[in-house]
Amino acid sequence: MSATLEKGINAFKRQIDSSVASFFSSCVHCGLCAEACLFYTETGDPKRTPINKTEPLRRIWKSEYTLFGRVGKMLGLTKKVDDKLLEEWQELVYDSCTLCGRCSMVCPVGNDIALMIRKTREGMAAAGQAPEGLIGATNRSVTIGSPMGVKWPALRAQIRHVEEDSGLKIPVDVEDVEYMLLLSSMEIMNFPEFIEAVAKIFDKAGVTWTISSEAFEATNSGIQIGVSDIAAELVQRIVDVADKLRVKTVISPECGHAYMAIRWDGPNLVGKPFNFKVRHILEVMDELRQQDRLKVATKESQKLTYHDPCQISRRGGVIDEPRRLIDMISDDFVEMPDGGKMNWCCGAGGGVSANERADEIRLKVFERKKAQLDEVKPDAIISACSNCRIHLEDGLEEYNMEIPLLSLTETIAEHLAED
Amino acid sequence: MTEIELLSWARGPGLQIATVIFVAGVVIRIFEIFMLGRKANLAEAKGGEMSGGLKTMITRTIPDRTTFKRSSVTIVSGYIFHIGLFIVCFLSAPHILFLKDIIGFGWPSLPTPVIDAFAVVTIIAMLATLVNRLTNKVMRYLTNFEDLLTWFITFLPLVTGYLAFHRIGMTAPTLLAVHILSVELLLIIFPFTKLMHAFTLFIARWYNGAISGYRGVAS
Amino acid sequence: MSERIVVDPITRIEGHLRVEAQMEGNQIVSAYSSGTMVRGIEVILKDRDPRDAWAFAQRICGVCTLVHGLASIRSVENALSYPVPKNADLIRNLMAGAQYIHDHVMHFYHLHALDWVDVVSALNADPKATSELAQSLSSYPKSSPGYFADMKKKLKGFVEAGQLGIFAKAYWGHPAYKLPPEANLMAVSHYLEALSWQRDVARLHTIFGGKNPHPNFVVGGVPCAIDLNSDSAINAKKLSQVQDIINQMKVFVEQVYVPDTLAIASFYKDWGSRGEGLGNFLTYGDFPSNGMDDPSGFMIPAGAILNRDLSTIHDVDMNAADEIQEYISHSWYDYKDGKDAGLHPYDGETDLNYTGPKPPYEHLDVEQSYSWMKSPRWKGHAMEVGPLARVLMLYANGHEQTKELVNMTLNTLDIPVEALFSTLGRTAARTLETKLFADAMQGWFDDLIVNVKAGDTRTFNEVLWEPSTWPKKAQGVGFMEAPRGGLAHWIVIEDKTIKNYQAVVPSTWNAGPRDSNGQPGAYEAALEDNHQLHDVNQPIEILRTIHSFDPCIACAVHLSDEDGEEIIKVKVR
Amino acid sequence: MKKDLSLNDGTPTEGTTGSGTLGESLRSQGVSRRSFMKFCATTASMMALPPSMIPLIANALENAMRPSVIWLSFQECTGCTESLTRAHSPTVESLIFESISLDYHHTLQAASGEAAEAAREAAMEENFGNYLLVVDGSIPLDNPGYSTIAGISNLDMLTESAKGAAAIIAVGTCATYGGIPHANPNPTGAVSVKDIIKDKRIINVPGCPPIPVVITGVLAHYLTFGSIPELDHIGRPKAFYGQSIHDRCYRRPFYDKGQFAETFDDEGAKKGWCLFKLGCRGPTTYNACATTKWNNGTSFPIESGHPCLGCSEPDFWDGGGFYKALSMPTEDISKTAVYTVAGAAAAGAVIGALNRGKKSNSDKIHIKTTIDDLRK
Repeated sequence: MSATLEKGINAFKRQIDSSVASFFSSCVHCGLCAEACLFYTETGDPKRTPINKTEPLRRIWKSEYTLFGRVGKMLGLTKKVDDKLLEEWQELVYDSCTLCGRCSMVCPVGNDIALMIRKTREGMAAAGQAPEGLIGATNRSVTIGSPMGVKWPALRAQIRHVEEDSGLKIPVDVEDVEYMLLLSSMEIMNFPEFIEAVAKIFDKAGVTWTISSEAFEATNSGIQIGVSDIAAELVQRIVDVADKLRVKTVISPECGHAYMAIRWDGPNLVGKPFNFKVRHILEVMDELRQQDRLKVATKESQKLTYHDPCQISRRGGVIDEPRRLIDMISDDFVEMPDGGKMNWCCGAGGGVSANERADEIRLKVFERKKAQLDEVKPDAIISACSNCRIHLEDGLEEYNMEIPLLSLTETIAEHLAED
Repeated sequence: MTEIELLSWARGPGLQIATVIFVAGVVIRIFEIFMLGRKANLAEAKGGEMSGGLKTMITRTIPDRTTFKRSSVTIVSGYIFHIGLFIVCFLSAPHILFLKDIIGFGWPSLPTPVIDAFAVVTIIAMLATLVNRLTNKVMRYLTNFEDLLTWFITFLPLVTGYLAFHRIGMTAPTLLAVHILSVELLLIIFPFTKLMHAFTLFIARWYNGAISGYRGVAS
Repeated sequence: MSERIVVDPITRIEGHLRVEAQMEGNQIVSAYSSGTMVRGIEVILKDRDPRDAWAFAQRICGVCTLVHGLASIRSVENALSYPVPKNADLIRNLMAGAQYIHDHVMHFYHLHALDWVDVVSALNADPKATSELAQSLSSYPKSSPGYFADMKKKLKGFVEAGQLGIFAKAYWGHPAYKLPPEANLMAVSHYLEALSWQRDVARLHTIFGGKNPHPNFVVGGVPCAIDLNSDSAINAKKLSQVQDIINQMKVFVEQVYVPDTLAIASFYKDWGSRGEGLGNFLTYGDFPSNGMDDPSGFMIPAGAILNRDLSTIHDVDMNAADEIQEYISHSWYDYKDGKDAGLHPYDGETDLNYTGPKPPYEHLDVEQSYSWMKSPRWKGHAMEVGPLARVLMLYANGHEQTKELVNMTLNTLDIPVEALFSTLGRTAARTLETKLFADAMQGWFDDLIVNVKAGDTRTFNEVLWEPSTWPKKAQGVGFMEAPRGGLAHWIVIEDKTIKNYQAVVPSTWNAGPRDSNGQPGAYEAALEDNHQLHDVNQPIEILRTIHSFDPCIACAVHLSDEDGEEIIKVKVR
Repeated sequence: MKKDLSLNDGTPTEGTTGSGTLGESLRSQGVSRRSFMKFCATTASMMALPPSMIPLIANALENAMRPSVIWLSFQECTGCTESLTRAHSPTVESLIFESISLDYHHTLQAASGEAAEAAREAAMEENFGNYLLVVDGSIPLDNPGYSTIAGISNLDMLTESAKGAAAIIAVGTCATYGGIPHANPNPTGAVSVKDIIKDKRIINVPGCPPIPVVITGVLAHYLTFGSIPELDHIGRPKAFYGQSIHDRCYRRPFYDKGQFAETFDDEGAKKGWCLFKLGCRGPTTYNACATTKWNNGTSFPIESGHPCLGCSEPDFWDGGGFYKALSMPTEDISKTAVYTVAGAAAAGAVIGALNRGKKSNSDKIHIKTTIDDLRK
């Protein structure tokens, strides 16, 4: 059965719960969310106002779940949701939103607009209105196991390289360990240093850990495209392996939406609490730091700033951890304006980077990040999301800025104390 | 119908009708919202849902620094008109008596000239919000008929109240009746429009704060 | 020769009264009193807030102007067992007392006097002789020959101007006018004096009640607060105004009203043997010194006198279902239980049903219903209420001052004690009790001052003000002695609103039609007592006896019913 | 102008000659020029006219015959007449002996019965087109038998008497708006004068009763200028009914300061604070109570501690409880609200359940989305 409008509308209906109903009931069209959204601030196009992106979902809420709307629907007065509308909205819902959630933080009536857009994507996807790029990525995730098409042999090869470079053994498929590390395809392909960094840190800290050859992919295209069924399937793979290996904690790597998918959405997608904990690699490192098992010997000499990946800080709750870790390795740390939970998105999250159609706008809205960076003028940017990192690099290049990008994990690993 | 008959109707049957519609509408809306339900969060919590929700119900009243800078007109005019509306509605002696008759207790009122001043300020602020709504790019894009209707129906009691207080244009009983009728109009459309936000914003803010708070973020 | 003469409108009264008299020769053999206007205030009062009732009830009459307000307030207080502060009782006594004095004087000079005083005859008076006459009667300062000469000149000018206005078409020159010109001139002068005097003394109501007519009252006390240190409450200045008014009242009553009554009466002693009527008298009692629940403290005692028997005073129970009852056999009302039923006011009904002739009409059908008044009866007896009833009650109770005044009057006029039971006696009794009240006013005022001096300034008891504190059901009676006689309002309260409201007023007792047993009312009986008309076209004799009762008819017909149910159904409230 | 000089038997007596005008009549009655001018001055100040108008008034009065006034009383309580007698300036006696010829007035006239009716008929006939008709009391329309005088229904007497009237003054709230007989449920079908008479100029002088000097003041205006004073939209002379009591109330500053008497004997009541909370109708009532006050300036209801009842306004009897503040509902809203909450909760539960059912149905008919379902 293929995607139809009917299926999409049904999906919209499924998505509306009491929170969404209260959100729609409360919106006063004040437009403040626009000023919180880099897709509006950098384009000045009012149709990119966050709340406007939820229009299809709002129409379904109104006509299906309110008395007045029901009456209006009977009288044929309410605005309908049709293919034309969804087609028109596709660009707004997928290309012009990274689900960064900044709008959710400023809405005076308290609407979690990012959540509403996320839910809108469910209906859009079910109605066959997801962008081609995301469909492709999702397809690869499901069929191959990774959105970038990375398979175990590729990872195995990278692991070998790391083992060779570092002289450390990377544990694979070991049972009953403390941690199971997940990776994003981005890291596997572009930043294998990350694996090495983690290996070094864990080695020094003396923790037991493993990587699974069956389920190593942390990213979840199902979340980004907005298909819970697929997202659940992807999460389930990890759950099965973690249970099989009886690990205590699953580590989400430096990837924003991966953390969201496994940490916050995961149990809800599969419908039951996990038997293991889920932690972001930053959280794990901070925990080790607290236990005095993570020590550094040297510090960075350059002026550093930290780019909060939306899904990790604002939407994920890991805000103080990176700052404490950076504190270990830097005396010259400067916050970007609006840093922390109000940080501006890089412009590529929420599946935008997987959506070629959005390439132009994603670079356009990078101007917001540029403005932030212009204000602090750091020597280097640290982040904790490889997706952010890639896009930041793209953006810096586009705007002819030469600021190196560092992974927090990798940087910590570089400064590790030799006992 | 004579003036006093009109006034009596407004204070009697009119108010009854408006109250029934208002109360029934609000209750039904609240039921509609809550009965849709929300799945329990199965993820391991990092913070408190309840405490986060309650906190955001209050903290969201204060705008974020950058947002304030970027939307100061909207925020300032909105603030003034909400505060003014609150003061004029709930701190003027006749209104307190009205509420006292319904809820059984009252509270001290502000002097009339103060209320009068707030009414003027509120009227100006509301006009400013209208101008802003029609000139601000985003707001103009979002604005629909309902936005203009609710603005007008909210504006009416303010203006009629001001006219009634100063007895401008018509006789006092007529003005008072018109003022009460305008409030009744407000009560009647209230549950079916965005005016519901006066109640649901607390629910919405709670959910927002709860969602974030559960993840350990103060929203 | 048998003729039915009609007097309609009876003027110089309050309200709309019609009398039809069946003549045999020049003798009245039967008389019929009819109230010809109805408003239905009892019906209007239903379903309203009992605390508001006084204002509605007060509008039953604008002449007695406060008595219905007070009776109404007392009925609510009685129903709720609502105690009022001592000061409130005193202020109410002062206001009611002032009402007596004001009302009786106005009645005498402006409503009644022209039955006895020939205005045109006064033109022939000698001012000097008038002055001598006046000075022989009292020490009232306005009695110089010059004063009366001015008055005569004024009157002469008025008459000669040719527009007689309110004096037009009266029976001037009728042989029944017996006063010499000098007495007439004196009386006409006092007619004008009284007009100006009443304007001043009515201000006592204004001080305590904010206005007159229709001063304000409040359930639970009086609306005016007392605070000697406030410029917006009853303070020393206002109290001294009250004292001035009391003095002014006393002076006029003692120096003008009483002497005038005696002087005029001395020319009309024949009226001491006609117009008695029923010989049954009823008082409810009033003017409490210790609250309405203690009848022993009433200045006017309650009781019933039957057949002139002053030696036996019967107790009256306002709440007993078989004592006070209203009949409608000859009234334009219906009862659910039929035209012959008698209902106690708690169960009273007010269901209008006009069955009289279609206006314009010549005569009423007196065999059927012929009045908007009901016929109240006490234990089946028709009773007379009013000043005569009160004076007799005080007399029978051995009230010293009353006995002195009555004996003084009988001696001065040289008439027997039986003459009290007459048209003359009724008018004299009104004058005498005015003197009693003029004296009592000072006592209440002094008590008020003593109280305030002692630091008690309470005028209102707020404990039962909120309807939420009331029982679900309550009923009570508010009674008083109004200037025209015993007045009572019965109220039934349910769910904080008025379920039934019935007022039985003095003029219903006196002016009501025949009952189911054919017993006439007091007016009717009085007219049937020894009335010969000198000229059936100028029936001044009828006016004299009717006016001796001081008719107040709006009160008596107030009242329309509630047969309740049906009328209530169409109410929109 | 023919004068009615009939005394007891309708035959003319002496005095038909001479004094034709009001001025002559006044002088012949011993009214001095000085006191006459004083009366004119009082009249002028009552009507807020400049002193320069006094000679004009004097002239107008002096040269006039006393106009005939017929005063009809229908469904009334005589309070209006009583009020008339309380007027201190002009007084009722100065009016009826010096300014007008009150040819018919139940409460004051000497004649009764047929003679009284004859007086009315004579006055109407002789002054047809020129007499002033004053009416107090409402007129019942449901049944002519509800109120009759001399066997004539009020409606007939009013329409007959109005025919030759130069103008009509409706005195008191009953005559102006129907008053208490008109109050719910209006058992007799009572209406006001203006409900019946459509072709005459009517001055409404409402109040229950009207302020004494307002009655005589309006008469004085008419007599002095022979014209109707400027009226407001419901026929009331603006000179007396142009301002609300609230706006002229000496307690108004307390309203503005938010100081209110909460009961009749508290600190606020004693200090003369605003009576709004006790139900004062001052804000919606147009009358001169707060300025002219009552009974020679002695006091007025608010000054004596009682809230204004609003008696000069139409339908004030049905304007909600007298002790309910103007801004309070007249009916029990809390009860309504409680019942509505209960009812709406039930309705809300049903609607909510329907929504829930719709939502769970959407779950039920949902078919798991696979990767192949993402394209149309």
